[in-house]
Amino acid sequence: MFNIFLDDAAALVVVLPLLISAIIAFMPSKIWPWIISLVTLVLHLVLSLHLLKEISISGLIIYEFGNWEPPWGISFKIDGVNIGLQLLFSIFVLVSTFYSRKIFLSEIDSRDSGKAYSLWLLAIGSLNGIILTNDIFNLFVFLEISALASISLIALGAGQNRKALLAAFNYLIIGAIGATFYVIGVGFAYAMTGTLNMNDLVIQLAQYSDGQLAIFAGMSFMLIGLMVKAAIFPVHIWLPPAYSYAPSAVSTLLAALATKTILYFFVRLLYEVFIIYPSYLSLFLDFVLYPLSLLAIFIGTLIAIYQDDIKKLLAFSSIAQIGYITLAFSLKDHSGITSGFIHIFNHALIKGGLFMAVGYFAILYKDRVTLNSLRGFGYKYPITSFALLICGLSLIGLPLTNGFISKLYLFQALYTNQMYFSIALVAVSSALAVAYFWKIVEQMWFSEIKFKSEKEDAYIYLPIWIITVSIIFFGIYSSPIIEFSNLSADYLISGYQN
Amino acid sequence: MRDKISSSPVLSVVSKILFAPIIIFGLYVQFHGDYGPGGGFQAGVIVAAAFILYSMIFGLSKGETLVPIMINRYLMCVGVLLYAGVGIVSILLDGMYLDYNVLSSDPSTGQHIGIILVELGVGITVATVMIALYHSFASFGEINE
Amino acid sequence: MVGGLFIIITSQNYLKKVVGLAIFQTAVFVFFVSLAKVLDGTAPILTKMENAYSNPLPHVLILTAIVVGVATSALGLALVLQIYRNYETIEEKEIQSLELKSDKLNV
Amino acid sequence: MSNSFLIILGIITPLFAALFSYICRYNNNLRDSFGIIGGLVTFLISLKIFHGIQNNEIFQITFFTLFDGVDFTFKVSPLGSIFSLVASSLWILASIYTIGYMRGAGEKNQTRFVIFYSIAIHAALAIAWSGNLLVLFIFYEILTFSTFPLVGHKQNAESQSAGRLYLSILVGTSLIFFLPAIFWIWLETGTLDFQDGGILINQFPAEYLSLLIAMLVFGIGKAAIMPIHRWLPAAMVAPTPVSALLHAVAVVKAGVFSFLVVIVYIVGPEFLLQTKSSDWLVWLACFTIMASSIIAITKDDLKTRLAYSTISQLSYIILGAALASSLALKGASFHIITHALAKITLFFCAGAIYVTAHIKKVSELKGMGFKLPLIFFAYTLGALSIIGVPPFIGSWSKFYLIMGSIEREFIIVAIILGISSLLNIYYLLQPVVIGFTKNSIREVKLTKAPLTVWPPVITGLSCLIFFFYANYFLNNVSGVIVS
Repeated sequence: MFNIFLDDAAALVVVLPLLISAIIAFMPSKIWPWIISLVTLVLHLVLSLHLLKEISISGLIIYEFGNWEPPWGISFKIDGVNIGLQLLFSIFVLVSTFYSRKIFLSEIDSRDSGKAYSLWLLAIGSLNGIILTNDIFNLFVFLEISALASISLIALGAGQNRKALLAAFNYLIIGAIGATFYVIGVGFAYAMTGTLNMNDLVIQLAQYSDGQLAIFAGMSFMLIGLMVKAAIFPVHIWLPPAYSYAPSAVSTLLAALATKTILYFFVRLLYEVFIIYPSYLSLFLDFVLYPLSLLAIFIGTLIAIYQDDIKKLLAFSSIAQIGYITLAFSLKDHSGITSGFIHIFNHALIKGGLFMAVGYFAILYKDRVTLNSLRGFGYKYPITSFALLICGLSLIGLPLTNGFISKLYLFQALYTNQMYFSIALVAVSSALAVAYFWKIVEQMWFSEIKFKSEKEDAYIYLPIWIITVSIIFFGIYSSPIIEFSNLSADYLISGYQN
Repeated sequence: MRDKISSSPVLSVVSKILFAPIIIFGLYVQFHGDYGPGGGFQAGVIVAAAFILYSMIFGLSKGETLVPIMINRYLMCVGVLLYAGVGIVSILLDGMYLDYNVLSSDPSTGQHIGIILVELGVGITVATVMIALYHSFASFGEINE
Repeated sequence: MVGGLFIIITSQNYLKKVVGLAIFQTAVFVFFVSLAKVLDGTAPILTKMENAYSNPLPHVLILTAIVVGVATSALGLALVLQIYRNYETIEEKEIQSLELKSDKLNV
Repeated sequence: MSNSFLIILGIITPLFAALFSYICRYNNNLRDSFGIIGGLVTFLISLKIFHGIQNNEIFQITFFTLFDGVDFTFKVSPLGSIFSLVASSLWILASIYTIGYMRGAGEKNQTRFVIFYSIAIHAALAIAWSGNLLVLFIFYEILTFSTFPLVGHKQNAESQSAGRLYLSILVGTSLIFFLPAIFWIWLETGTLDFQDGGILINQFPAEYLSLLIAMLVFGIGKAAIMPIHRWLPAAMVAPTPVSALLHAVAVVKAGVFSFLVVIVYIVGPEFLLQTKSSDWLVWLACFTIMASSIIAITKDDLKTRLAYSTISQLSYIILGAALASSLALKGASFHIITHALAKITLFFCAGAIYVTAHIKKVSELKGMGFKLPLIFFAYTLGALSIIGVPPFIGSWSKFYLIMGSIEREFIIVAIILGISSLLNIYYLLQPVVIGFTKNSIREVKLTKAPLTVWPPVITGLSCLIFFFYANYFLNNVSGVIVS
């Protein structure tokens, strides 16, 4: 019985959350939506593990919906590139769902909890769809579903601060423009090739080997659209308010996974499809993505230093970290792609952990967490504070944490590409990261203020510590992440050579 | 406010006359979608248009008695579940997700069954969502009071 | 298309922004549909005669895109309503000045 | 007891001391005693390892692999055995002194202070025994972070800004220069292990060696070479035991030790001598020596004056490393010990004067020499040792450094060392002279704090005594460097 479902694991990891989301949408109960979501995501994890097993045997799964062969039907593709991400995704959503319950309870109206979890699962399912889909139009659909779900979730933060509405609205407008740009690009590509399937697209595009203006225009539209969605500098402006005014659990999910999945698709598009126009690709990477990444790293870090609101600070640091990832991806070689994937993994964990901890503080403080409000938290809430400290040190990139591994491989990639200027810039900006992170630590431990404290809640600090321990674990025993990233880079590069 | 909409007799009579044909037309589009232009999206909107027209003419509360909000909400979910359920059933019958061929012994009949069920799900969802949208936007001003 | 984008960027009114977005998206849909048109094509209905027919796939895609667009507009409008409920205005400048005031009060 | 177990025990003992201090935080006497006990245990272990190294035993333990070619490993080098001996022995005295000082000055948050003091010692020991450059870096950072609470201990605006400066310079430089330098070495050679004679020779492009040396010397901000010395005077706002820790026991010593280790075991003196890549550093070190000596003269605050003296003394060690001849390296290694002993004496005295008489400024010391004879006696011993007057231990290292500079035919450097000694005489002995001038300016009420008086006397006397046992240490150093 169960085996029947396992065979279709590829579809079910996406369909299951969407299906359950419909079931729990109008459930009046306060706790059942959470339990059902949790069970769903455990199943989700089982399915992902099954996919991992399959991939380790066969190396490639193409799942055709309704048995329609590509290029007609929509297909999902799971191979070495995305299996690692899928696994990370599965584990992280489970942990953050576990974490989300108490947060939602205190931040939103408990009558809405069914709706909130419905949207939550909707976002999870569609983000997972982005990871798996092999169809450029289907991607647009998932992109929009996830955007709409996360916008609604962000707007739920309005109970805390009405600015959440403005943030959500801006995200909606900018996001929709991005998505529409992407669709225009898809239109161009479809007009030229008559296909939407990514593998087929490569084959069809090959006939225009010299490249045509229409194709280049289409490619540019698609890339710009995705850049908006992935919050690559300078089209990142929607991200900081959206992340910082959303309910804390939502910020956790979005910061850790939303931009990462889109970045993943972005790089897949670059290296799997557009690679057949090497001159265009290197033009884009060298003269657009590379300088933008450097700017993102530098400006993101600088702005973060001057933030007073902790969630905003973390959001701007995300901009800088996305810059690291795109910098790595702009290097065009195996080491660069590997280090980009490594940082996707590591940054997802780090930012997830940081947002979880800060979200908990927000609940304890019952207001937005600013630097001042953190005074003495280190003494009052030592368990969470210590987790925050470790995550932060990892963000800076100190050894024995996974942030260091990211940095090591990024340096290696830059070094093999002889980009010494970038090395210097990355080094400087990681030192600046100390500045903004240390401001937090200083407030937490080195200024005391008397206030009534509550006991820390194990339901909340347990997931935080799971993330924190994994940060240390992957800092010491880094080979799983490195191997997955290597695998991803291998697949992308080998596609390029064929 | 909600029942004070003064409708002229012309409007109310015309809408009463039109109500049933619109729904019939919606159903036609719905089931025609199997082998011609049409389908759940369009049909759903047309059916919803009938209900929305009714609400516009006779006021929101009348509209709500026609389609109670709770039932509307459940129908939304039922539509999605119908769609997804077909997929799950096809998996249970050892096919791919949404693989209609296995729904019946004859693949072509299977395709018919599958597409009709799926489109029905789509239609129900679209219609109910449209009605819900209209109701929630139209009733906006009253929540403040 | 450009007109829609222009409205989104320049207008100060959130409602107008949503409308601009809708125009922008619709323009793209039309672009898609125009791709599908085959010269002298008919509707893609199976008939006995072998006809040149328009490519139906873009229509299907656009159907999906329209649904997405509707959802986006609906959500956008809902947000505008919520903003109105909270701020009692949907003019960007007024909201910004309101926010500046409340920030000053907090500090 | 196996050798690897000794290393683990030595490294975790300070952590246990910190843990027990926390557990017994409500019983002040018990809490503070753990520092002394931990100091004794680590001192014995260091001593055993020190003897083991002399008998050519190998102390090594590997835990796990961090990434290709780099393990998390500890391996005691002869240089490291000396540093650990210095750090652990001075920890005992510093713990005793801390008790006297903290209670005498009535500081708050003493438990936090004791805990982080122990953690800092832990990091210093781990630096001393680290088996490769990355492990060294890890504990270098831990040392920085663990001393931050000590520097900012008073939690007022002044100490907070000092703490920020301290942290931003040390962590900033290490992340901007030191870490990329480590990556660079790893990328070129594929390893980071410490090996006799260095790992860079024939592996690293010689034309970039100057750049690498620059990255290292500026990256190891704890070595406080100009222009990145600002953190050291700023950190003087901290309580005096911290200054002693910073200057003598752990922080700056860890800095120069790291640099020395890099020169000896990573770059390799021979490679340096061949390429002459570090000659520019000789002049920078000379500049630092002179400039900071001159600044020290102008400072009236005793602790600040001592801080600038430290900057100048550290540059002696960097100078020795930059010269890279065997005599100079010998002098530099030995200077770690001699300066530690002498400088901790001076800081102990400065702190003791503050606790007993509440005086910070040199100009206010008039007549104090008669009232605090023991403290001034110890101070004089320490000052003489730093100046390098023969029957004191400090004369050995200075002697070797001058010999080394002559060996490398840097005659001007030898002259500069001489001039700096003259300056030393002026600014270090001036407080003594003032102290024994009659007619004090104001009446001073003395507080009794015997625990702050005896440690400096012990260290001051040991400056004198160890002059005659210098070979005991020198044997250990010279063996490596000459080979």
